[in-house]
Amino acid sequence: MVEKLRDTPKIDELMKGPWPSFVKEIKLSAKLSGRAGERANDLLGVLERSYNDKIGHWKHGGIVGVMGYGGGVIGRYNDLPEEFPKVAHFHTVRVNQPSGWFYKTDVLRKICDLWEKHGSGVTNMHGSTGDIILLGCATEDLEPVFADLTEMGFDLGGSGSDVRTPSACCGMARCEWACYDTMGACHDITQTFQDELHRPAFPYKYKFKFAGCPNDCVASVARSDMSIIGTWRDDIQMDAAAVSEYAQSGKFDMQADVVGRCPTGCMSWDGQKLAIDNRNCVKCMHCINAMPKALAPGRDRGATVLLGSKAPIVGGALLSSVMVPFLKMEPPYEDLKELAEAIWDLWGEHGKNRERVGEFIQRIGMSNFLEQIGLDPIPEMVIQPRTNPYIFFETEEEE
Amino acid sequence: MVEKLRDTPKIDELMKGPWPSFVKEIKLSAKLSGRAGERANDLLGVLERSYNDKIGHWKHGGIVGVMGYGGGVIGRYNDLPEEFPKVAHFHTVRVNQPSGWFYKTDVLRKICDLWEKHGSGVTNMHGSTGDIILLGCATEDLEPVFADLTEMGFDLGGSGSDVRTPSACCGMARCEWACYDTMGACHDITQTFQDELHRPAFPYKYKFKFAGCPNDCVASVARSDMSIIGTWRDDIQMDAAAVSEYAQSGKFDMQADVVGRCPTGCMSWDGQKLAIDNRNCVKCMHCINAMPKALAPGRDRGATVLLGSKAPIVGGALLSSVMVPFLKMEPPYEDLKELAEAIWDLWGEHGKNRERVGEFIQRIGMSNFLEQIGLDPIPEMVIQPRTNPYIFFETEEEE
Amino acid sequence: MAVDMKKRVTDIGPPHYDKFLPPVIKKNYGKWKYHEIVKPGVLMHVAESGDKLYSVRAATPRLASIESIRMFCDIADEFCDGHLRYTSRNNVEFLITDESKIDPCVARLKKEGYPVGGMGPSITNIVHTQGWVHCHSAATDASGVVKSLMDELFPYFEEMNLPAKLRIAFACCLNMCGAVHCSDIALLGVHRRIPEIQHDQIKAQCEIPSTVAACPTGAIRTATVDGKQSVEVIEEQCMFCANCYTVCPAMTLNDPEMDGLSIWVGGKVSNARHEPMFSKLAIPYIPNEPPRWPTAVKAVKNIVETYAKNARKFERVGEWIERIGWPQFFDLTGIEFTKYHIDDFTHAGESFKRSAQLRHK
Amino acid sequence: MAVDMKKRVTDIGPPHYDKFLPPVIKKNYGKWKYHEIVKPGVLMHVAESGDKLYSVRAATPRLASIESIRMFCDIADEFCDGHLRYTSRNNVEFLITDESKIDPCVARLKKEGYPVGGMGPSITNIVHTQGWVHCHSAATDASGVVKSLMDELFPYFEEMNLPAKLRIAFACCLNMCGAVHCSDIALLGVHRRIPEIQHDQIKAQCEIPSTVAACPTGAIRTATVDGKQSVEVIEEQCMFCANCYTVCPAMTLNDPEMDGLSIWVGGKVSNARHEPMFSKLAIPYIPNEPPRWPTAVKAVKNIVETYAKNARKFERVGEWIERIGWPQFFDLTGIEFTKYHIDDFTHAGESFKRSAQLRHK
Ligand code: SRM
Ligand code: SRM
Ligand code: SRM
Ligand code: SRM
Ligand code: SF4
Ligand code: SF4
Ligand code: SF4
Ligand code: SF4
Ligand code: SF4
Ligand code: SF4
Ligand code: SF4
Ligand code: SF4
Repeated sequence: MVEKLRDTPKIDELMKGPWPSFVKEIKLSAKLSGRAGERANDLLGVLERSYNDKIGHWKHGGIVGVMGYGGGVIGRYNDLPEEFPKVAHFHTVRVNQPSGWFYKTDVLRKICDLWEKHGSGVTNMHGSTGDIILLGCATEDLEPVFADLTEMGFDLGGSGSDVRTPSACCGMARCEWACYDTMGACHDITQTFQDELHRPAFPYKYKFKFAGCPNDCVASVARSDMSIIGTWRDDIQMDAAAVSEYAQSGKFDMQADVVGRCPTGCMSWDGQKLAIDNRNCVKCMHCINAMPKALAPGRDRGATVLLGSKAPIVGGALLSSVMVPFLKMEPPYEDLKELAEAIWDLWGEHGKNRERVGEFIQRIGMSNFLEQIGLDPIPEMVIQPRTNPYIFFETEEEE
Repeated sequence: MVEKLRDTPKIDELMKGPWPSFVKEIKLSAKLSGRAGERANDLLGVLERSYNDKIGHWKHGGIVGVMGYGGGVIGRYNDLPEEFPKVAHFHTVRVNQPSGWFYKTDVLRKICDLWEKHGSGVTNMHGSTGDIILLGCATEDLEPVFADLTEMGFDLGGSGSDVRTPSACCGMARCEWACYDTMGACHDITQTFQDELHRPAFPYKYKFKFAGCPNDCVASVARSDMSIIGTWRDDIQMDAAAVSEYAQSGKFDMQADVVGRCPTGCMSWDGQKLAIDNRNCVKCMHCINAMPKALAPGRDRGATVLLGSKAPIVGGALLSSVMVPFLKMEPPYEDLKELAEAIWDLWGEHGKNRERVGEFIQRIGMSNFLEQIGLDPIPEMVIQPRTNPYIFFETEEEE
Repeated sequence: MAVDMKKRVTDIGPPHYDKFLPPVIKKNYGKWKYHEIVKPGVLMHVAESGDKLYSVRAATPRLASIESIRMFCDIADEFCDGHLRYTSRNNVEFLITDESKIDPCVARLKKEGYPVGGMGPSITNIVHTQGWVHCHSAATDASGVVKSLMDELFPYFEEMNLPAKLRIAFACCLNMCGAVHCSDIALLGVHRRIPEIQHDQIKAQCEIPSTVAACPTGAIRTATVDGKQSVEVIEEQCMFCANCYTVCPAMTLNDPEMDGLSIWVGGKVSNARHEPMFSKLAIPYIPNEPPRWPTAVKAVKNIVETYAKNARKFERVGEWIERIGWPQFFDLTGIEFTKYHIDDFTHAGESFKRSAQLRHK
Repeated sequence: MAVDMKKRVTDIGPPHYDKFLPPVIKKNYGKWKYHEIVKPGVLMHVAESGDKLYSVRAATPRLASIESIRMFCDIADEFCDGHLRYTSRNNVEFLITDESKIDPCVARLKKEGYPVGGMGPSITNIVHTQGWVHCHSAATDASGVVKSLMDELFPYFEEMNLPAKLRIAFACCLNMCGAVHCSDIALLGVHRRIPEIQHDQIKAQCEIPSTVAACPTGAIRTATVDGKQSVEVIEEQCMFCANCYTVCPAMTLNDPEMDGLSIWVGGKVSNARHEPMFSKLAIPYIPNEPPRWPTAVKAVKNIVETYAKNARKFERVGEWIERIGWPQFFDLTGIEFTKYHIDDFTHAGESFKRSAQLRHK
């Protein structure tokens, strides 16, 4: 146990207020005995220093990791190692979370013990991609961490130009709207692509996210190269009596707030009866969200597969775009896997270094991309057909 | 008078049917005496030939025109001059139409006489830009045509990299919705910029179109570099009794067809009374169009000035975008003229050859463009602020 | 013909419109109160003063013989005290103050073969271009296709039974002088083979650097052919825009078998309800079939009829399609969706469907 | 610590979630019927079987000591038979079947300092990133700004009185690990001076060609400095994205005075009502003001309050602004519109207002 916690008047300001404090968390860890406490204490020191200097004190990582893996560890060094020796190395370990982030306390406690033994006692529950983030250890700790992790049945997540740790909303485990088994699919895909996950061999990262319905509670359309979003093909299920109850509940104005907000105007309400023109329903979920007891997705369920979302680096941020409007999502998810593999083959060969698949499609052209991966062009893939007349006609066959 | 009209079985097919036939028109001219008839007859021949060959028989024009003018004439030569000698030269003369395309028969007859004397007897009433198009004469006819034209008070229109012939909807002459005097403004601008119109000195063409209200009956937003579209700032004028009449007329469903189609949803109808939240009205004209006897634009009228529309060559088609949300349009239109001149100065100096002003703005950046011409950036100029974080911060002053 | 250069005047501009306005307009200029379409092709404007002006609108083929213009003048003299105007879509309007002259005027126009209509929710005249009549660039004729089309769509001109106005435009090449980029339905001439280079003429007729620079896709590069300085076109990079041809006459794209037409839908210009929008590709290619272009005519008619049957009141073509979605548009019209429909130019990615909001049947 | 390499296993992947699910979930997996928010932070799911599951949601600062995780485990053991989960936004959820345990569980969590809420039309946890705690790229801290903000927005977490869900995200640099590009309100760390080049280290640490290629605007070119191979940055072409720094550690952008935050609004992810949208720039720059970032906090609070007051039911921030228009958004919030708000990157032109549909007061 460190004798005295670092003196940190600046960041102590962040101990105040009703919201739980990350400074308190670091201090809790700094009070741990052994290296964990020492590291957390130096982390406090670095942070205080940053708060005074208004600048971070971390340096590029370099390549560190465990044997045979190309990813899963983010190397990190401090630029003031003399002053903060215990965090001179301060690598993070990305641990692949169980699908849906469900835990039993026994396993969570084991992770805590592991990180007290080898690390800093500081974690992120969870990282933005979904991993359990074990925040800060030295290079020599990595193999031991890995050994203990695998022993308790865990493995590393992704980093670098590989498949990144897939994640899923809680789906069928706890949501009535799940149109397919998000956690099941996520786990299956994760297991199937262990090699692609651990050994970076792509032009850049490739993320999967599984959302059970168009509410997209894992932000898949914005944050994954392959977004699998549950949906249905048949009519919305309706319990007319329950609709009436909502209408009378005073919770909202049926006409203005539900019918009036349907994006296609395909609903109507005569004061008594709600009618839905299901042919024009775009499965946006709004009416169902508003009346969970009265409406539900149809019974013919599956998912829309979209491709290509990413943050702005380099060409600008993208949302994913429709590849397969409707896919029945049943184990062993062969269609999905074949699609992913076809994409990787093409992008793997022709993608530029650090070119995400969404940018790749834009560079080589969607039609070209589709032809190469063997999908037919369909109008569902576009907001609208082209507006410019610059068509690359292929006329050889005709001639 | 030609002895016998060319034999034209193919295009004679286009004499049939209820729609007026352009072939009939050419034949009417071919029956004229003198050169006009001969030329029109050879035009028939060329056209028949094209209908057989499935290809045009005209060649690039080269530079022809009248003395001291750089525009107004489109040179055109035939590629089968032996076969069709009378149209070996077949230049068109663009004559600047009077604003709003109003004529008295005396002046129209004079134009006809002129074109019988010097041309082919074939015209376009009117060209796509708005000019009277006198279709087809030889190089040596140009000065005489010009002399006769100016004598009857007409002048040439634009062509090449100059101000193109401005045009205007009929506006106040015959429309209750005109928010400014389109024909007056069009005439004034045309007169003021005679030099810019006749002597190409820009990187590319520059078109003005004047529409009296947001219905935009001259397609200014799509077809002019500078689009001046009438609008108003205060409340829509409403005659409640007349609204009721429309509601009862059975012509449309007030809720679904009028209120339900307002782009901002700023209208409401309780079965008796129509209410408009004018603060959120975007002056789209829809409700006014639907009920011309009951509603009218407000009284505080002027125009929105937009910039940059064009056809696809080279970078893709553009619609004009907002520069000045509201400009009082009163003679002598100084604000508008100064704005145009500021733009020409900048674009004239820095625009690339064949770069329309809309493309120029995109290349140099809107903010940069605004700064140079002395306009403040305002949110009305964009659909939405930027979504990418790639901001060219200027921080020199701060440092 | 000799011209007296001393008397020569320039830069006088067009005559002031004032000279041509009928008295009722001069009096009520800017003081109109409302209008009504009295019947197809006849518009009544009522002024605050109570004065009334009737406009009778007749179709023209735009390409006009001076003989028919003279005939219009006769009509205007007879019914309108010599006052007439043309519209922004090449119709002619007879400006009448005496109500009793409307019907005789209409009758006379029809008798001469110039139909009356094109107002309200109808199909008015087609804005079009030069085609084989005058332009060197044309990938198809203009007037001939328009005539063939309007013969078939004629009832829609004379009646007012569409959901909304339907504007058709025509341009014979990608320069789009017909401004087809914002029309409910547009026909656009297209080339489909790369420029044929006249290597022996190119040096004389063209500036090579500006020719190379003219290509939006960078498909043109300098080359030496038979020892002469010339250019070559990289086939895969050419999308047949003909911009090189505009700059350099020695690079021609016209081709009897490869040229033809494309069809576009869903554009508009007005701000009414929906903001202005571009036309979108419906049919990438239809061959040139002079003299009556049956395939193109049938295709347009099919779109018009499908629209007429399915759209709601006040809905322009583009608004209708936006409501029902593009998949349904292709379904209802039976038009095939192809790889050419998916944009692959500069802003292509902006047209990809980036949401799960989809119809599924 | 020695590791026995013979026993070493790899590629086992994560444990199967099945092991961690409470019995009520196993039994009713895929057979839930509906849900209800019983009170702030307490969600009830009812299965077709009639079984009920209560989820109590508590905030965490995401950065968690193992000591507090152990404490959560104690709570889960006491009230949930050892079952808990985390959410996609770093809240923790306690999974209760015995209704009588809800209130004690909530009370206990609050006592420990972990507020309960974040459900329904509220502000839930802020998705955020590493900041000065761990990342070399950070233009600002992450956890500190988030803490300062949530202290102030706290009532919105505990109550459900907003028009709709309001999602806030935070990223400390343009890499946007916090995926701020689609959030109702987003805070984004920004650099504002060009990379400082360590000319003596660049050769050793970086591949010069890939460094040059990394720049999206082509601002980097090779240069010889003091006889050594290096690069230079053309100042006017740099927009401070730091992509060069990611590729080459010898080009640093961090700067105590020039770094800071920008604020973005109106993005969303769900397909509910409106399709997903990007966040749009609201405030280009706010300086770093540790430890409590008062200016940034005030700015966000102002936006939240303006939204809360003006939006209609179910309207997310972006939907609200789309209805009232951006000029009114700037008006109501008092935020200044500057030249930085107008896009000037690749698709800039697509964001220009290309219609006359405008509000005029
Ligand atoms: C740890 C984490 C942030 C966090 O605090 O949660 C993170 C941290 C880093 N990200 Fe990230 N990213 C993390 C989720 C994301 C996400 C969100 C997501 O996955 O949903 C994104 C946006 C979505 C996307 O993939 O585009 C994201 C977009 C980036 C980018 C930009 C990629 C792009 O194509 O635009 C970079 C830059 C790079 O790849 O070179 C990046 C790079 C980095 C690096 C490796 C910095 C670098 O340049 O080398 C950061 C290491 C920080 C550190 O010291 O630990 N990180 N990164 C997240 C991973 C935790 C986990 O495994 O669960
Ligand atoms: C005559 C006319 C078509 C017609 O039948 O009505 C016409 C005819 C020509 N246009 Fe046009 N344009 C005509 C209105 C237009 C319009 C419509 C408008 O003004 O409202 C446009 C689209 C709007 C715009 O300006 O972008 C138009 C866009 C073009 C373009 C493409 C410009 C661009 O920036 O994309 C070219 C190509 C060029 O400029 O090199 C072009 C070029 C041409 C040339 C000069 C061909 C050439 O490459 O040299 C054509 C001469 C044909 C001939 O032999 O007579 N013409 N041109 C129209 C002018 C008549 C008049 O003065 O009233
Ligand atoms: C005469 C003319 C102006 C001129 O100076 O020449 C004109 C005249 C009138 N227009 Fe127009 N428009 C004329 C071209 C246009 C154009 C331009 C074009 O088509 O190239 C447009 C934009 C079309 C577009 O959006 O693509 C146009 C969009 C409108 C609209 C909006 C329709 C809509 O719902 O989108 C109205 C309002 C209405 O009809 O309810 C309108 C209404 C009118 C009114 C009722 C205005 C009035 O009070 O006098 C006039 C009679 C309408 C009619 O024909 O049904 N006018 N009008 C043009 C007649 C063209 C023709 O011969 O057919
Ligand atoms: C637990 C969680 C999924 C998980 O596997 O972890 C979840 C759970 C639920 N979401 Fe969600 N959502 C969760 C993240 C999200 C996200 C992702 C995000 O914010 O990054 C989104 C997309 C947000 C966006 O659009 O930017 C999201 C958009 C929705 C929506 C659509 C809201 C809208 O109107 O746009 C609903 C429907 C509703 O609330 O009416 C919804 C509804 C629900 C329901 C009611 C579903 C159900 O029947 O169980 C759950 C409780 C809602 C609540 O908290 O009010 N959930 N939900 C996530 C909780 C995060 C948190 O701790 O606060
Ligand atoms: S995405 Fe849909 S299925 Fe998944 S948790 Fe959210 S609401 Fe439920
Ligand atoms: S799910 Fe959305 S699109 Fe479908 S009916 Fe409900 S509100 Fe309308
Ligand atoms: S643009 Fe407006 S003012 Fe001009 S004619 Fe059309 S409706 Fe009338
Ligand atoms: S003019 Fe348009 S926006 Fe204004 S109230 Fe009428 S329909 Fe609505
Ligand atoms: S569209 Fe093309 S072919 Fe037709 S007139 Fe214009 S430039 Fe000539
Ligand atoms: S036709 Fe267009 S794309 Fe083809 S070479 Fe010429 S300029 Fe380039
Ligand atoms: S957003 Fe930037 S600074 Fe923050 S964790 Fe990600 S890479 Fe690091
Ligand atoms: S910060 Fe970005 S724009 Fe500036 S030099 Fe580096 S890569 Fe280029």
